Amino acid sequence: MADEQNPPAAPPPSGPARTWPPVADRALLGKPIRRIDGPDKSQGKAKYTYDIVRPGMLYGRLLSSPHPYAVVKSIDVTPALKVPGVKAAIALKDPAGPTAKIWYQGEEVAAVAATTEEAAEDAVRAIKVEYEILPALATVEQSMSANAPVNFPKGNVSAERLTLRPDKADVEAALKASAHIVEGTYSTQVQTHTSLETHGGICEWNGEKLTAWVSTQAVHATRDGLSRALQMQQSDVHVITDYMGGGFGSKLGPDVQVVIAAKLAKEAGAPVKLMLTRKEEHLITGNRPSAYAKVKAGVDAQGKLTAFDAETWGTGGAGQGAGFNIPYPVYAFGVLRQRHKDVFINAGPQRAMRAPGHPQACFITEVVVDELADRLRMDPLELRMRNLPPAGPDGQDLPTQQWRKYFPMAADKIGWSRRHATADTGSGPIKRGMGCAANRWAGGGSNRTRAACEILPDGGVVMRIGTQDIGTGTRTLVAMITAETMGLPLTAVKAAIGDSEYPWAPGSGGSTTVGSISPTVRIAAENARDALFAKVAPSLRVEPAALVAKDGRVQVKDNPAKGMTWKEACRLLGVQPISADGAWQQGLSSSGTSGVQFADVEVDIETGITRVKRVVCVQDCGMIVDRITAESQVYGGIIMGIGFALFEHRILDRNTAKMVNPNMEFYLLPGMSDIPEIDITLIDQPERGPVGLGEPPTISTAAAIANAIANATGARVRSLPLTPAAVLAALHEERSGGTR
Amino acid sequence: MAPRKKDQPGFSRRTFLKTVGAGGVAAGVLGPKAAEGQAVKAVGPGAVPIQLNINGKVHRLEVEPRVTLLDAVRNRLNITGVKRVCDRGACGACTMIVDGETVYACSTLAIEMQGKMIRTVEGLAEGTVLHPVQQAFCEHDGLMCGFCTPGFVTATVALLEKNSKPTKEQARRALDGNICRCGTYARVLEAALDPKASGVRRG
Amino acid sequence: MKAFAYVNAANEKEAIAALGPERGRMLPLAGGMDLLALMKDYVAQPERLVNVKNLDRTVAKTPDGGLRIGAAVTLAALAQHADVRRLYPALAEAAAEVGTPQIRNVGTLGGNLNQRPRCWYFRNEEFPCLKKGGARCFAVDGENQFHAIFGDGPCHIVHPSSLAVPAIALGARFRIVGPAGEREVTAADYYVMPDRNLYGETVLAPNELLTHVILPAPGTAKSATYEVRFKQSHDWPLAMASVALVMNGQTITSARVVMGAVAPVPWRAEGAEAALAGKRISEATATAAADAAVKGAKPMTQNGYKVQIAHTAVKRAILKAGGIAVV
Amino acid sequence: MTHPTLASRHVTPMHCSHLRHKGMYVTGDVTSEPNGFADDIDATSFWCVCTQKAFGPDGLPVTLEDCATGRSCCNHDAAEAT
Repeated sequence: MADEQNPPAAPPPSGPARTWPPVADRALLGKPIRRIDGPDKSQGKAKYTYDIVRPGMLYGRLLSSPHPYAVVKSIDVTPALKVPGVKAAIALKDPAGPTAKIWYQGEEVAAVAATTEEAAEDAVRAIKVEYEILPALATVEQSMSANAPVNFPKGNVSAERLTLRPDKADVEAALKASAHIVEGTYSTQVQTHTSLETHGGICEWNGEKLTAWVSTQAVHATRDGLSRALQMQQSDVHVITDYMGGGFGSKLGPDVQVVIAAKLAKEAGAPVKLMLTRKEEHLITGNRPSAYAKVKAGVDAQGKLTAFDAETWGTGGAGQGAGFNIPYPVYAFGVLRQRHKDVFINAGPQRAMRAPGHPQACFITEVVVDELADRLRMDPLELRMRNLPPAGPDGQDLPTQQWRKYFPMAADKIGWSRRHATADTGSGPIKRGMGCAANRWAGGGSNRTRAACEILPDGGVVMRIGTQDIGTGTRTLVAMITAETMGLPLTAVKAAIGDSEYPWAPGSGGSTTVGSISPTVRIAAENARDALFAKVAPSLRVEPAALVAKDGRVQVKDNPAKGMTWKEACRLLGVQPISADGAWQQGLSSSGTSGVQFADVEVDIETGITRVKRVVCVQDCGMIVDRITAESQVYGGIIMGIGFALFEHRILDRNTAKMVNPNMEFYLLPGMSDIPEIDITLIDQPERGPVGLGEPPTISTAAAIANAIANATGARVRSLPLTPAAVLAALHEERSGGTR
Repeated sequence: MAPRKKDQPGFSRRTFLKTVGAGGVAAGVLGPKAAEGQAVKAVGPGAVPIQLNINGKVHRLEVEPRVTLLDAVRNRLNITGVKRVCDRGACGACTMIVDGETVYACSTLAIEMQGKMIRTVEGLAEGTVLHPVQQAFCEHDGLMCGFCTPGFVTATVALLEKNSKPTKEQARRALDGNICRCGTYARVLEAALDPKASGVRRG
Repeated sequence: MKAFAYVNAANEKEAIAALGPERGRMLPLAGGMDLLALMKDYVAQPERLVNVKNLDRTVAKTPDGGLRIGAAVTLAALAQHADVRRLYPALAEAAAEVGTPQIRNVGTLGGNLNQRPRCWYFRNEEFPCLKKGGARCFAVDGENQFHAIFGDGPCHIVHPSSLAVPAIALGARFRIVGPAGEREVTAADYYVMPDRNLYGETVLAPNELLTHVILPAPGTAKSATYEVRFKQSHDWPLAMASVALVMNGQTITSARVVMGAVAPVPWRAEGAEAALAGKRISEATATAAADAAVKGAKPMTQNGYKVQIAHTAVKRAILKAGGIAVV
Repeated sequence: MTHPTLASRHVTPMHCSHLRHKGMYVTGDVTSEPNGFADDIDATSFWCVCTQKAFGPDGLPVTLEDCATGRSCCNHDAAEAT
């Protein structure tokens, strides 16, 4: 599986060569298999962290700072303790110490635990806090202005980071030599994760040992975090995440609130559940940073992209990491330069959010490419095709870079040949247009992933692995791979996940889960199965290697009649089960995906409202494990991309830096009637093994929609979200002289 | 919609009825001064014993008037299929069916739900047999992380009980009150439009 | 939310008795969709809630051929009611577009007409805005993309009721009861600008209740509502318009044109009404009326786009009333 | 360009052992980092494992540059540094 993104860096560990079963032999893999936890979820039986109730459990609640920039002068929690039902109240800021400062709205100041949620709420409101309110920075413009107060220790703006390719390239000269230049400022907004289950957990002490049920996408990272924050042995911390309601990159540890829950639980001597409110969720649990780019890009008369020069900035609030790379590395510009600065404002720090940096970079780049095509009067698809990376030495595109194949496929599906060359000139206010964009993602996995498989004497099979299912279908994948390996139906296998006591598996981030767990589970299952074969072989008078597990039987490969049922085979174990471990090996998974998306939109030029009518997507993800859940990932990515394109926007009041829409009413999320027809083509690449798919489909949706709007209206919107205000402004500008 | 009974079950008048002002309950047309001296029966703000009929079973509990139906059901009765997500009537994760109509349980007071037939996602399956809508959600993968699923299932059941053959547009409109962050809408819609989902079962 | 006492009023009398004269201390509770959210956000902190859902929820014909609708009628019932749909399409259309199915199932006519502004400064405890007794309107130099384009402040909310707009267009009267008895006011007079009532949006006293909406017989009037919403699934209108066009054959003899979500009250566009009188319904007439409707709009720093949207809403509502296809 | 970048989030023994980012819990030590230009992307969110937020025990921001030798709360645990 040596591709450019996954070279054979280390020799494979010794042991049998590991493979996936031949495609023709697969009973489950690659098929559309229903999620095994569907019945529990659809009946409301699945217990999420939010749902768990422990005996004697108290409800925790934070007192969050209403001020985005302030110093806590005093905290008095005693009034909270007088509220009936309150069992603990703690201050979380030390007015006399270095943590007295509040950097962003929603920062935790104090917390309480009480017998009811109502009492906890009354109690936090009884706490008396004195703040010295300081002038907060609400926008990048404010932070960057010369006379702004310097709110951050190393200044409001980071040092500039320069990227220049090739080294010592003369970007100005390349631009000057270009036949056409596009120059403009582009931007994307701050998006919040808005996981439906807010962050939080339940902490229960048993002496010095802590059990924590946490809504997390990383049970092992959560164990690490809790043990360090509470200064305990890692072995004394047990983290459980049976079901969790979405994370999208924001739930990679216990977070402050679960540490606080543990402290409250200790103080109160009872288990404490602390789940954030929706408002706190918007304010403090991360976001996708904004992006701004002043771009100058060129193309030669033949349609070869020549140069891309960008000054960029963005804000991840009170945290660093607002970087994004343009041009987005799909199209080959001759030379490129990017000068980037992070800008700090008094708002909740950013966190990884579904393809960090990518949707921003993709939007800016793909819009610039479209504008260059407009200058050339060239079909933007044609310009893209001409500037894809060169094929490899064998004349083939890399398996991770299949855009040359996917663009025409998707164009055909959406009917690109019907696209207006310029704006829709039909009568009536509704204009129709199409646009496209490409994406890429690496995926991969962790070679430290481990799993443990048991085959029980009654025929049961348990696969334990310390991964977690964040809605992607991980539990189903673990069961499928195990069942496939054992030749058993899915129902015969128990997939035990979401527990830090199970063998180590990585946090579910970076679309690496499938690449980490699939090989590991396969190997653990094979090891267990082979141990069973060793037990069974003597009674069949064959070598273990002659056996296969298929259709619920253990039988001789060349003579299927010779064998026994799985249960009969397991009975030979006596009373002691088989236990086998699995360690990740290279060769069963890989990294690198590519895809394209096309959007067909209607724009009402009298209201500026865009309705996405259709999205066509072609995406690869290596070997498809479960076709249904894989497709669902793509649907979900596109829909989140529609939210990013049109609706979602964290809006801070420019004068106070307080968020004005920390709810689900004015933080707009797409609903059923906002969803277009979505046409997905998943490209199966079985020879590559699985590659993660959570992130790539969300990258290019906004760019495709923005380009479609320009195609429909002839007016170019260079900022997200594509609100009626933005579209009408672009139309107005176009009428009075042009947006280009 | 049937008018509600004046005296709802569950109020323990002896313990919790407070009479403010003088005089009894006057009858007759409201005249200029009729309101004066009117008896006002107030309960709370402390806990009040109430009864809720949920999925055909009557539960007795004590809650303050400020407790929502959602919180009463989740925190007092440990019926946790319905979720709290936005807590402001904007996402549908708390959808229940009350007297045949979907409601946002987060924006409904428990005390007002006495005497009503409340159905939650837990009341849909019959034993181990899934409700056809639940079955359709599983078959079409109309669920991912699953946190919105109980609300969506409930809203879909309410739709199909009124209109067993909705058009695509009708189904969309009926489900517009629910938000899914994972983005399973396409599959939820498939499930709602699956003829099998509208089955025959009626609550 | 803060703890409160609860009164389950069986009738108007009990309801009025349970309310008090002091603003905000005792509040009527209908569907609760608006009020409970305000209470959860501590913008409303009543000591007592008075359930008024038991009040009249019937739709009755009046002797003159109009309808008398109880304020406790749900939005869903209103949108589906055959007489309402036939006689007052502007009202039925508006009711069908409010919120979501769950909101329409419990939300009431009275609740919709009396709901508080959705202004994000008003609804956020942390902004001590004018309407909450504070010193300034944060929208003026703040985030005002959804705020008023008419009205000149000092508070720049837009009135949130989608049903108030057709109610005024249709010439509705509101029946109000209070300790002093009952009275009727026109829908148009019911809503008042911030300079008349900064802490509320209507003429209703704290111990009064709106109990009925009385609609006159429509006669030859054609009515329609057109709402412009960004998110199709669930969103507040960026602007909307209701029109009632009294026809003599093909000619408009008189018109009422009211815009919603553009001002602190439903905004009557008398210029548009004048522009329509004596005309036939056509694209040109509708455009001329829409031009007149938005004349005098004074957008704030970020909501200039709403002028165009209000224009479109007026134009399309007129065309829709005339049975001319709009997009 | 997975979990944005090796170059920009490379934690060395000079750094505080309490410094965390997502990649530390997600990638292994065999799988390589991807290609070229994208490696420079600086979209990494850092946090302190002790405070569980983007501000350290000293109340100051957690950054790759700052969470290193010299900062008052910086911890070098030889066993932990990798």
